[in-house]
Amino acid sequence: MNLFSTLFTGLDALTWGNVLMIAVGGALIYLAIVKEYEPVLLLPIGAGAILANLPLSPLVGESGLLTILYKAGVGNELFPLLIFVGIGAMTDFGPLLEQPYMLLLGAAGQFGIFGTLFLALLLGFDINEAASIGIIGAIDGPTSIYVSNMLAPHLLGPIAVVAYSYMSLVPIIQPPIMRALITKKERRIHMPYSENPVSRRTRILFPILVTIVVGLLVPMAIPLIGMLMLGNLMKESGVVQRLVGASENEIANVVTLFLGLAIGATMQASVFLKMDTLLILILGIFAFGLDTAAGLLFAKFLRWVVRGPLNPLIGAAGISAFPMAARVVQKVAQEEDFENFLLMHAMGANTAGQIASVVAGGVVLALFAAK
Amino acid sequence: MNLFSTLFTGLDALTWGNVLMIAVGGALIYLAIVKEYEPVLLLPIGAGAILANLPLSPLVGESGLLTILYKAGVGNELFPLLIFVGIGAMTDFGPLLEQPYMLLLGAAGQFGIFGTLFLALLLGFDINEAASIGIIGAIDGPTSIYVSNMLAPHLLGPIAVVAYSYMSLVPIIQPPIMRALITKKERRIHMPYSENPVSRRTRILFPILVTIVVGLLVPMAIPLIGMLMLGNLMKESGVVQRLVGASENEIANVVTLFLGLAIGATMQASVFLKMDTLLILILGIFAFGLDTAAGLLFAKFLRWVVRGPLNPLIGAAGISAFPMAARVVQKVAQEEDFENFLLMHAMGANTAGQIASVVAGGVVLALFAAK
Amino acid sequence: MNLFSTLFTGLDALTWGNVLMIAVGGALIYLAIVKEYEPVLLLPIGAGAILANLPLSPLVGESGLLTILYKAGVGNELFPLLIFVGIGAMTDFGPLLEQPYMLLLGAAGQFGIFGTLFLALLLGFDINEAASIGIIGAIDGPTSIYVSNMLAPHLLGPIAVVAYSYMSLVPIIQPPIMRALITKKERRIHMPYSENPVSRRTRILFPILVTIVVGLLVPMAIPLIGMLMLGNLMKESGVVQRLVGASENEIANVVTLFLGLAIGATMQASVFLKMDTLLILILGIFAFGLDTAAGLLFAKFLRWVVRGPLNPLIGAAGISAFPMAARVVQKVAQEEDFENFLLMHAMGANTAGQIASVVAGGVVLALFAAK
Amino acid sequence: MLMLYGMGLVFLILAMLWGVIAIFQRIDRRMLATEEEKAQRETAASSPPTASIAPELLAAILVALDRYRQEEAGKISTQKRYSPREIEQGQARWVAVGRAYQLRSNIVPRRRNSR
Amino acid sequence: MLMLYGMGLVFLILAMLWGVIAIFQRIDRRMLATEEEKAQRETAASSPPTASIAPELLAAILVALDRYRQEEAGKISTQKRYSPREIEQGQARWVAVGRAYQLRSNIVPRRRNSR
Amino acid sequence: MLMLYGMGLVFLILAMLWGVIAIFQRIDRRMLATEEEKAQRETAASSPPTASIAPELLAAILVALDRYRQEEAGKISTQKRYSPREIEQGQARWVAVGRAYQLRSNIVPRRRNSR
Ligand code: NA
Ligand code: NA
Ligand code: NA
Repeated sequence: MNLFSTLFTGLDALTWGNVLMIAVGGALIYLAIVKEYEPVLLLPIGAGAILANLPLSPLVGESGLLTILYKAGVGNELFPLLIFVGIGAMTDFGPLLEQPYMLLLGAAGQFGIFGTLFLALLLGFDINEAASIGIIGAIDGPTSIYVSNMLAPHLLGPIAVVAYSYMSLVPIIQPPIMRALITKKERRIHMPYSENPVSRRTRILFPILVTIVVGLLVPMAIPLIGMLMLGNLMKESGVVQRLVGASENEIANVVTLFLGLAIGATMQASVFLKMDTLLILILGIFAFGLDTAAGLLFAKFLRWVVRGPLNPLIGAAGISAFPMAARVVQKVAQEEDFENFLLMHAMGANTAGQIASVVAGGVVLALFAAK
Repeated sequence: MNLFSTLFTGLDALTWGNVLMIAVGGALIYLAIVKEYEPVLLLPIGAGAILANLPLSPLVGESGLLTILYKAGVGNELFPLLIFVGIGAMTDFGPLLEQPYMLLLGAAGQFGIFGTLFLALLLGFDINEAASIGIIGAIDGPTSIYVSNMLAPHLLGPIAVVAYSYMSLVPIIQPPIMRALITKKERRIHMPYSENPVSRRTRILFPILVTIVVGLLVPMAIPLIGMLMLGNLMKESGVVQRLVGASENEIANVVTLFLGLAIGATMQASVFLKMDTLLILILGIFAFGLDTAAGLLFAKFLRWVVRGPLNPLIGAAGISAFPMAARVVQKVAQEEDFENFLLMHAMGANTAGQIASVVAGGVVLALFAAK
Repeated sequence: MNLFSTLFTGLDALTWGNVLMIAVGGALIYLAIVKEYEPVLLLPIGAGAILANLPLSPLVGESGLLTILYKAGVGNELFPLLIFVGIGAMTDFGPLLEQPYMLLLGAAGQFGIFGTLFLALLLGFDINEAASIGIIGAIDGPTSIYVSNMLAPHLLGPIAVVAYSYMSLVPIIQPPIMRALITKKERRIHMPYSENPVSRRTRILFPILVTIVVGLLVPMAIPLIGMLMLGNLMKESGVVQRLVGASENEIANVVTLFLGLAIGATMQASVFLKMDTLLILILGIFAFGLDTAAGLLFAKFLRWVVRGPLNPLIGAAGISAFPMAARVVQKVAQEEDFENFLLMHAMGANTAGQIASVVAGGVVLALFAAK
Repeated sequence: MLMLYGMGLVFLILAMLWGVIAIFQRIDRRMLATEEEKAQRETAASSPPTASIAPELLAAILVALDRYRQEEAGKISTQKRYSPREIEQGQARWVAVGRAYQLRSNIVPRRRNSR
Repeated sequence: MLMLYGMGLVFLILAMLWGVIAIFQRIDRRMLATEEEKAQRETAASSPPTASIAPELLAAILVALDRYRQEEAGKISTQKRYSPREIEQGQARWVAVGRAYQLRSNIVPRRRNSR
Repeated sequence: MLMLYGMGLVFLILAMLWGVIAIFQRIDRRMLATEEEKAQRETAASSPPTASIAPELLAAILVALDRYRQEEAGKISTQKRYSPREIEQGQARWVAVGRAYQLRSNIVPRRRNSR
C-alpha cells in the first residue's frame, strides 16, 4: 500500500492543466534549442515551467528553490535591473551621439506601447493589465519584465514569454511591413556618413546627463535608465574594466539563468491557461507591427521635413530589439542595392530605441503605477 | 583593568569543547591540504569549524557572516541544489545512454542507504536521524546535505564531513571488497564496446524525460533530479554556453565556498562532540562498504542472468562517487589484465549511480519527510 | 495638466541639497575617471550618490535596488568581509615571515587611529562617532567600512569616501612627511636582504595561527582577521585554486560594485551635508599624517634600539594602504640612492600594517561596541 | 519492510528509465539505419580504412575529431546566438567597410539613388 | 488621451536629450576645431593620403587602429589601476632585481651608506 | 587612557604574533639545516655558480623559476583535485584508447578471458 500510495501521489495529483503546461515548457525548450529563439532566456523559462508544473513540486513550495529565486530577484525587480547594467556595459552609443536626431526615431518606435495598451483596454483588460501588455511594445525584455511585474505580476509569465519569443521573430515580422510601407526608390537611398566627432568626454558625460535629465523628468524611470547608464558609464570610463567584466559576464549570466527559471515558475496552469494568454499572444504581434509601422512612417515624415538623404528604413530600427532590428534594416536595404550601408545609421536608431523604451517604461509607470 | 578584562574575555570563555573542535577543524584542513581529500569542501568546512568555535565569535552570532551564509543557502537548501546544476552541466550521460541496463547497477549501489538506515535504527537513532545517516550511502555530497538538512539538521555537520571524507577514501575502501567478492577470472573479463549510436536528440530529450518520469513518480525528488538534469540539458543543448559556464564556474565555485563555510559553522562543540558523531563515523564506513558489496553482487547476479561478457567489477561503480569509483574499477581490472579497458562501461554505471542516488534521496524523503 | 504635473513631480521635489549631492557624486566620478583615485570604488560610490539624490528616486525606496543592496551586504557587514577574503587571497606574507619584527612597525602605523579618535572627541563627536572617524587611520577600506558601519552607520558615507580618496593620495601625503622626519643620511641606509627560509608549512600554518591567536585575544576581530586569513590560507594551500579564483575575481568584483553603489546611496543630502562631513575630511588627513609620522618615528626608535642597518623610511609602510605605501617608500629611498632597494622590506612592513589595521579595528570594536 | 519498499521503488524507477532509454535507442537505430542506407548507396564500393590503422592512431584521430566537433559546435552556436561582444566587433568591421564605401562615394562623385 | 500624454512625454524627453547631445556636439566641434587648427599649422603642407587608399584597405586599417587603441586603453588603465595580480608580478620582478643587487653587494664588498 | 589601552593592545598582540613567527622560523631553520646537510653531503665538491652570474640575469632566472614553480604547483594540484573538465578530457582519451583496443580485439580475433 505504502509503496503504491507513495508512488502515485504525484500521478494522482496530475491535472490536464499540468500536462498542458509541461507541453508548453517543452515547446519553449524546442524554440530555444532547435529554432534558437533567445535560448539563454527561453530555455530556463521552459525548464522552469516544467519544474513548476510537475504535481506537488517542492520547487514552488513556500521555501522551494524557484520561490526563493522569485523572491530574491523578480518580486523586488533586482534581476532585470542587474541585467540592464550588463546591457549598458555592452552598448556603444557612438552612432547615436554622431546623429542625435535619431532619438526621435526611437521615440516613434514606442507608439506600439500605447496603441496596444488602448486595444487591450477595449478587449476588457483592466488599466494595469493593459499597460503591462502594452509594454511588450517596448520590445525590450528587461523593461517588459520590470514594468509588468510592477503593474500586473500575474501576467508576468505570458508577457515575458511573448516579449522574448517575438523578439527572435523580428527578422520575420519586420521585412514585410518594411516592403509594404517604404517604396523601392526610398529603400535605395544612400545616407552619407556624418563625420561628427565624438570626444571621450562626451561619451562619459552622456550616460551621466541622460540619467539626470530623464531622472528629473520621470522619477519612475530612474531605476531602468540609471542602471542602463551606469553600465555604459563604467564601460566608457575605461578605468573599471573589472567591474565591466563582472557586469557583462558573472552578473549577467547568473542573473539570466535565475531570472528565466523564476519567470518559468510563474507559469502555473491556473494562471497561464486562460483566454488572456491567447489574447496577449495576439496583442504582442500587434505591438511589434505597430511599433515598426510607426517607426517607418515617422522616418518618412522626417525625410519630408528635412528633405535630405534619409532612408526611411532606419525607422524600423527605432523599436529597439537591439541589435537585431538594425541588422534587419541593413539586410532589407541591401536587397535593393548591394552597396548601400545603413548599418551604422540603423545602430544609432537602434540604441535610440533602447533609451526610448526605457523612457517609455518609466512614463507608463508614472501614468499608471500611482493609480 | 579594562585592558586585561578586554583581553581575556575570549580566553575566559574558552572551553575544552572549543579547543577540541578547533583541533577537529585543523584536522579537516590537514586532510584537505596534505592528503588532498576533497579540498574544495573540506578546507572551507575546517575553516568554518575553527571560526565558529573561537569563543564569542561574532561570525556565528545572530547577524554573523556564517549565520547569514547558513540562512542564505543551507537552511533553505539553495546551495546543494545550485551545485547540482553545475554537476549536471559537467556530466556526460553518453556511456549510460549506450548501455541503459547499467541503470540497474546504479539502483543496486544504493542498498547501503537502507541497510545503514536499518542499522542506525537498531543503534537507537530516531527514524529521521537514521534516514539522514543512511543517506551517506548515496555517496553523493549534495544529496547527503540536502536530505539530512531536511530530516535532521542537527546532524548536518558530521554527515557532510563523513560523506566528503569517505568519498576521498573510495580508492582505499573499494579495492579490498572488489578483490574479496569477485574472482580473478571474473576480473579478467573483457567487455565489448557496445556501438549503440546516441543521437543529439536523445541526449537532449534524456534529461527532460528523466525529470518528468522521476518527478511524476517521486515528487520529493523533483528539486534534486530537476536541477541535475537542468544542468545537463543546458550542456547538451549547445545553445546556452554562457549559462553552462556560469553554472560550472561562477555559481559552483562561489556556492562551494559558502556551503563549506556554513557547514563548518554548524559544527559547534555542543552539537558535534557527542557519541552520535562517532557512531556516524562508523556507520558511514558501513554504508560505503555495503553499497560496494551490493553493487558487485548484483553485477554478478546480472552476469548470471544475461550469460554474456559482463565484468562484475563495474558493479562497484554503481555507488556513484563520480568519477572516482569508475577509475577504481578500471585500475583494479588492469591489475589483472593490462589490456582490459572497462572505464567507459564503469562510467556508464557511475552516472547511473549518480541518478540512482538522487532518486534514492527522493524516495527517502518521500518515505520519511511527511511523518 | 496631467502631463505637466507628471512631468514636474521630480523637478518640484528637487532641493538644493539634491543638487549639491549630485554635484558631489559627479566630483567623485571625476576623481575616479580623470584622476584615477581608486576608481573601482569611487565610481560606483559617485553613481550611487547621484542615483540616490535624484528626487523621488525609487532606487532608495523601501524596496529599491540600492536599499536591497544595502540590506543584503552593508547593513549586515557581508560585503566588506567578502572583500577581505579576496584581499587575503592576493596577499603574500612572505616578506613579513622573513622579517617578523616588521609587525611592530605595523602596530606603530595605527597610532593615527587613536590620535584622531582623541581629536574627534575634543571636536564634540560622541564616543562611537569618534571611534568611527578614528578608524580612518586604519587606512584600509573594508576595515573602515566594517567598523564605522557598526559604531556609527550614519557616518558610513563620508568615512568611506574619505578613506578611499585619501588612500589614493598616499603618494602625495607621505613623501613630505618622510623628508621632514628622516634625515638624508638615514634615507640612504641600505638594508641587507635577510635570508630566512620560509617553508610552505609555515606559510600555511601562519594564517591559521594568526586567526586563533588574534581571535582568542580580541573576539571582535574574528570576522575581519578570520576572513583575511581564510583567503590567505586558501591561496597558500595550493589545492583550492577554484575557490581562490572565485574569491579574487567573481566575488571581489561583484561585491565591490554592489558595495560602492550601496555606500553611495547612504550619501543622502540630509545626512551628508553637515559640518561633520567637513570635519571628517580634515580629521582624515590628520589620521593619515599621524599614522605616517608615528610609523617613521617608531622606525627611527627601533633603529636606535637595534643599532643595525634599518632604514627608518620603511616605517611609513606600516600604515597599511597596501601596496601603495611600500612603493612610496621605495621611490623616496631611490631619490637619494638609485641602487637602494627597500621594496621587499617595505612590503613586509606593509603587510604587517594590513594585519595591524585589522587587529586595531577589532580592538576599537572591543573597546567601544559594547558601550 | 521500509528497506524493501525503498529499494523496490528505486529499482522500479530506474527500470522505467531503462525502458525510456530503450525506446530512444530503438528510434535512434531506425533513423540511423535509414541514414546509413542512404550513405551506403552513395559511398557504395569504398571500403572503410579503419582496419588497417594502428589502434593508437585511430584513438588519436577519434579524439581529435571529437574535439574538433565540440569546438565547431561551440563556435557555430556562439555565432548564431545573441552574443554582444562578437556583434560589436562585427559591427565595427561592417561599419568600417560602410564608412569607407561612403567616404569614397563622397570623394569620387558617382550616380546616387537618393534625391 | 493617455496615448497622447504618453507619446507626448516620450517625444518631449527624447527631444530634450537631443538638445543635450547637440550642445555636446557643438562643444566637441569647437574644441576639435581649435585642436585641428593647431595641428594644421604644425603639419601644414602635408596632404592627407586617404584619397589614394583603396576603401577596403582603409577600412581594415581603421578597424586595426581602433582595436589597437582599445587594447592600449585597456592596458594602460590596467597598469595605472590597483590591480593586485600585476602588482604581485611586478613586485616579484622588483624584489628579484633588488635581491640580486643586494646579494651582489654582499658578495662584492663595497662602500655602504649604512652605519 | 583609551589611546594607551588601545595602542597597548595592538602592540601586545602584534608582538605575540612576532613570537609565533619566530618559533616557526626556528623550526624552519632547523629542518632546513638538516636538509641542507644532507644535500651538502650529496653535492659535496660542486661550488655554487651564482657568484659569476650578472645580477640582472640572476634576477630574471629567479623570476622565471618562481613563475615555473607556481605554474607547476597549479597544474599538479589541478590534476590531483576533482576537476571535471580535465576528467572529461582524460576520460575521452582513455575511452578512445579503450575503444580502439576493443575494436581491434573484435577485428583481430584473439584469446579472451571472458566466457
Ligand atoms: Na522599443
Ligand atoms: Na549512490
Ligand atoms: Na593601518
